[in-house]
Amino acid sequence: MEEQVKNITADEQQEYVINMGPQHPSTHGVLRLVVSLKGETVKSVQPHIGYIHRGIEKMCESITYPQIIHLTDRMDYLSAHINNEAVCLTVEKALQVEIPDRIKVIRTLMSELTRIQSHQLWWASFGMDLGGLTCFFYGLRDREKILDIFEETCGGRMLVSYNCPGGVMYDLHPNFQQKVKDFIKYFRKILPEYDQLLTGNVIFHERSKGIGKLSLEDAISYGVTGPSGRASGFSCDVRKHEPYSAYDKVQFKEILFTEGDTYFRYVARIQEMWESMNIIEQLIDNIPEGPYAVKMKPVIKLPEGEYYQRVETARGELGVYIISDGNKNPYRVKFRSPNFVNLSVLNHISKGFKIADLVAIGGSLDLVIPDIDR
Amino acid sequence: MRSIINYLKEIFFGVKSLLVGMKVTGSYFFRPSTIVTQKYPNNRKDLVMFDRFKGEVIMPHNEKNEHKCTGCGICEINCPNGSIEIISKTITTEDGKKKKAIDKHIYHLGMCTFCALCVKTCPSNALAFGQKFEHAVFNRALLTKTLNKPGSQLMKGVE
Amino acid sequence: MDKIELGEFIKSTDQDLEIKEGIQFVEVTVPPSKLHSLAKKLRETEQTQFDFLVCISGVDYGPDLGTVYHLRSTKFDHMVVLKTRTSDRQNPLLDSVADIWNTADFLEREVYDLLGIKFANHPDLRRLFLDNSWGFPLRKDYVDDINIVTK
Amino acid sequence: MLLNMIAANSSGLLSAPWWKVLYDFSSLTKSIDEGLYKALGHFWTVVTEMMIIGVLILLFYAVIGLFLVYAERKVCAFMQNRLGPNRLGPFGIFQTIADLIKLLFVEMIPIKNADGFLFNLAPFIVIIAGFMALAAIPFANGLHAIDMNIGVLYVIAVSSMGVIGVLLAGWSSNNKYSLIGAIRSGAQIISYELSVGLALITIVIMAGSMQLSVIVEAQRDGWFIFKGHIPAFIAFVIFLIASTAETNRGPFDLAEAESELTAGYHTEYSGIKFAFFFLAEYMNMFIVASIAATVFLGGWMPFHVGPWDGFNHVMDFIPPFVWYIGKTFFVIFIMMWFKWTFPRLRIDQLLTLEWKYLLPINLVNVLIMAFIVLMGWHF
Repeated sequence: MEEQVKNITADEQQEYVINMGPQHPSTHGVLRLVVSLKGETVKSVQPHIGYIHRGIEKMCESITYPQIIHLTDRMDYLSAHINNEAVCLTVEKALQVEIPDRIKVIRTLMSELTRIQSHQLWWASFGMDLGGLTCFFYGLRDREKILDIFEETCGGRMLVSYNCPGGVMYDLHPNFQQKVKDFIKYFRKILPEYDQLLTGNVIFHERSKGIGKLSLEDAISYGVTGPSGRASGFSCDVRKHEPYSAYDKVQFKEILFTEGDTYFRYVARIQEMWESMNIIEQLIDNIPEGPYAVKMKPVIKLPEGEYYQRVETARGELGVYIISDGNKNPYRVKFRSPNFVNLSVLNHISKGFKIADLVAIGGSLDLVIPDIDR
Repeated sequence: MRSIINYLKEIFFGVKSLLVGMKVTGSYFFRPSTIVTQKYPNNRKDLVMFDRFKGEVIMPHNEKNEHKCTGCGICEINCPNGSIEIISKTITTEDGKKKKAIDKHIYHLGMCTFCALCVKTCPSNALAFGQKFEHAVFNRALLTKTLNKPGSQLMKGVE
Repeated sequence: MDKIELGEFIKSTDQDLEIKEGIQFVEVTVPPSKLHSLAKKLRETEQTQFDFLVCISGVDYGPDLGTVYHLRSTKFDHMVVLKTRTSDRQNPLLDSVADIWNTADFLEREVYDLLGIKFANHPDLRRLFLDNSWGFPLRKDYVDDINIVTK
Repeated sequence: MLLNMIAANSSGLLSAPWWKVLYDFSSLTKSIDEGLYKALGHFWTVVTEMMIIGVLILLFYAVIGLFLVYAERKVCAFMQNRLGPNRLGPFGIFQTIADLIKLLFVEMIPIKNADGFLFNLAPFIVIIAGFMALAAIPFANGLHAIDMNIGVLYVIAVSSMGVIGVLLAGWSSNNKYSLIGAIRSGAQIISYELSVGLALITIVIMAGSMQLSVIVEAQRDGWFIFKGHIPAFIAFVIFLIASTAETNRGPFDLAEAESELTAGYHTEYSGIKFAFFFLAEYMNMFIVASIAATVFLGGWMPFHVGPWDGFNHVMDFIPPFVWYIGKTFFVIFIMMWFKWTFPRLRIDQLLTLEWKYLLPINLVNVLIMAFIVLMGWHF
């Protein structure tokens, strides 16, 4: 014990260690960051996670494939639909089921709506992290409109559980097209307001420009995907590189920046909302006719083998890796969750910045804690 | 000289961007018609949920107190959380045959994750989703519900 | 490079490797002793440039414990799967690739936490989600009568 | 005695029209003062008057504090597309009273290893600083607890005393977040004190006096913000920014910084002690707003335009207290508008703003103002 005390260097003695979390307003959940400070400057950040580790991967080993879907809702609850889709795509790939166009288009539309609502909530909470409380309410107000669309078609607001292997649970609601069109019209008018309130603001520029720079090499090496990675110039959009569902039929551009600081991670997400609206507008008028689900066997058994499917959630690349031994339960399911990987870069990019910047950087990485813990 | 001009420019554009932001909040302040708040418990009467809303699992009964549940147990197998338990009994039908029928269809609302697998897979469409969403109770035992009403019977023609 | 070329290329670097063309990717099975050198080679060779470690999955194969590495090249957009396994269940030890890809730091800690596979030369190998006293839940022989309810 | 002093200051109004006499509190205070003097003698008169004023200020403090909390919640709600408090009473006006009652009954959690004496003392220092500043503010013609000839200086000195309470609170809480918050607050208030002072000096140069009643009287034919050309307006804007920072509000609420430091220096406080900090924040806002109203917008003085006698007469019909409250609330509304629009600054940017922008502009501004006054170019 005494020797340990002696080993502490003079530099370490001056460190001021604070615990951010598990209950802290800016960690958006039960993330605990042990932050070593010198004055107000961050020396190191050690994430301590596992406060809501539910063992989803273990649970998946004892349930059937359709039952896995409702668990994936609860990983990244903001892109619940995209997580569902990832599992369904893996199962369909394994069974080599041909999916009709209508299902593909429905899934794409829903994914893009999910992406917009996720980015809206991110914008809301990011504004709040920086102290602009009004952003929070504007973001939630607009998100509510998408959740209403979800509720009408899927029955759930956030945890939709809308996908099932071979299609979707229900057909689109008759009001769906009109409501989505109304929303796009509304949101095209509202989104510039977001820019006026936060993006153009001089205080926001000061707070975000040059903060938490992540170079392209580091982004690839740390595996930072999603808008956070693309802000550093890492072209990692799975929708472009390995199109699934109806993404090969729509035109959209991958938002890429090279600066990789908090400001450009922010701008990348705002731009993605515009792109998502473009994708929706291309598809909403041409939803093909057809069945909304392919008839599957009552008990789905995957042939023996290993299957890997990547999808682009609102936060990055979600990988679903299923090892099947031919039973109705998977042998092993692994989710490559984007948040978990993005969190690992936090220590690297927040060194040397102030504690207020740590909050901004954490906000700009857009972490969802249940997805980290799984 | 240039640095002074830049300095003044910086101040000018900074203040301008702040005023643009204030315009947004100010315009909402003077337009109370844009308020989106719902006065929730007061608007219970005209609060209508969407018909697909997943409030709770119910078993629709007709006016003769009949339901469609045959007690096959597919919902119980499909439920990922074990929130459905079926207790069946053996009854004698009118023509003297012994038949399995449902005694109690127990539903644990507290464990339900609303994945819709039970409703979706039910072969006789006996289950549906109810619109009720105010589930708060003081005792956890109250969340365990029996879905078939007392004295109810299987609807004619449903196998 | 497409799947066949990639398989042949990797085969040409080391004849001992067991290469299988899977349904989606080339699957390379490496012995634990060669894992680190192969990973470094794949990362640095001009023709492959696997600079993005997508994910590390620890798998309990019954008698063996193993890890699966999904690698991707951001330049050529091709993927390869590395598999390695060790039969030592008491004290499984593999080489860490954290010095090649930084993201392996967290991913290997996760594997260590849930499967108990130790990684040599890992900078900071601690439990991530669970307590030190907890078992390794993703192993197939893990028993927990309190938290796991089976019908 | 005290009241008498005030009465003496405004005795020149005796020949004024009836409404001016009606709206003038000096005759009322004078008659109370004389009555007490006859009945009680010198010593007891002073004691009684001090007690009356103390109770009045206490009541005023509570009422204004509660109302401002309500107003803030309503204003921010409307800016955020919400309704705000709407359940208790019409438009929810009793909400803050209910909150206060709740705070009174909340358990006060003792903090382990906290410095108990300082921990309990801190909220009182914050509150007392607010009380003392309130004494010097002229609410209406003759409604003035004490009219010092160095009123402006006194207000600046006293209102910066609150930072001692904040520092004590942060230090004695034995909480790392609180300490960071307190240190931030110290650095912030000490820097912004400078800008507040210089912005007020700009006007003191124009008025030629530091006595608040004289400053108000000098704005009889037009408020200083209009009389003083551009420098007075710049001084007003700087005063607004600096005083927002000094009250730990709006984009400068680094000492509390909810998303960084949970609640900053008052993280560990609960119950009525927390309510003290909470009320003190709103009271400080009221005080700086009323100084801004008094010095820049003419205090209780109605809106007068030099030669337009008819217009001035109409304006005189509105009681001075209404003018004063209206102006104060206008300034408070602007401060709330700041808070609910902007993101928070970082501590180094906060100091940059002060030392690189506000201070140089302010010094140049004072110089220009002095030049204008010397040349007699002001209205």
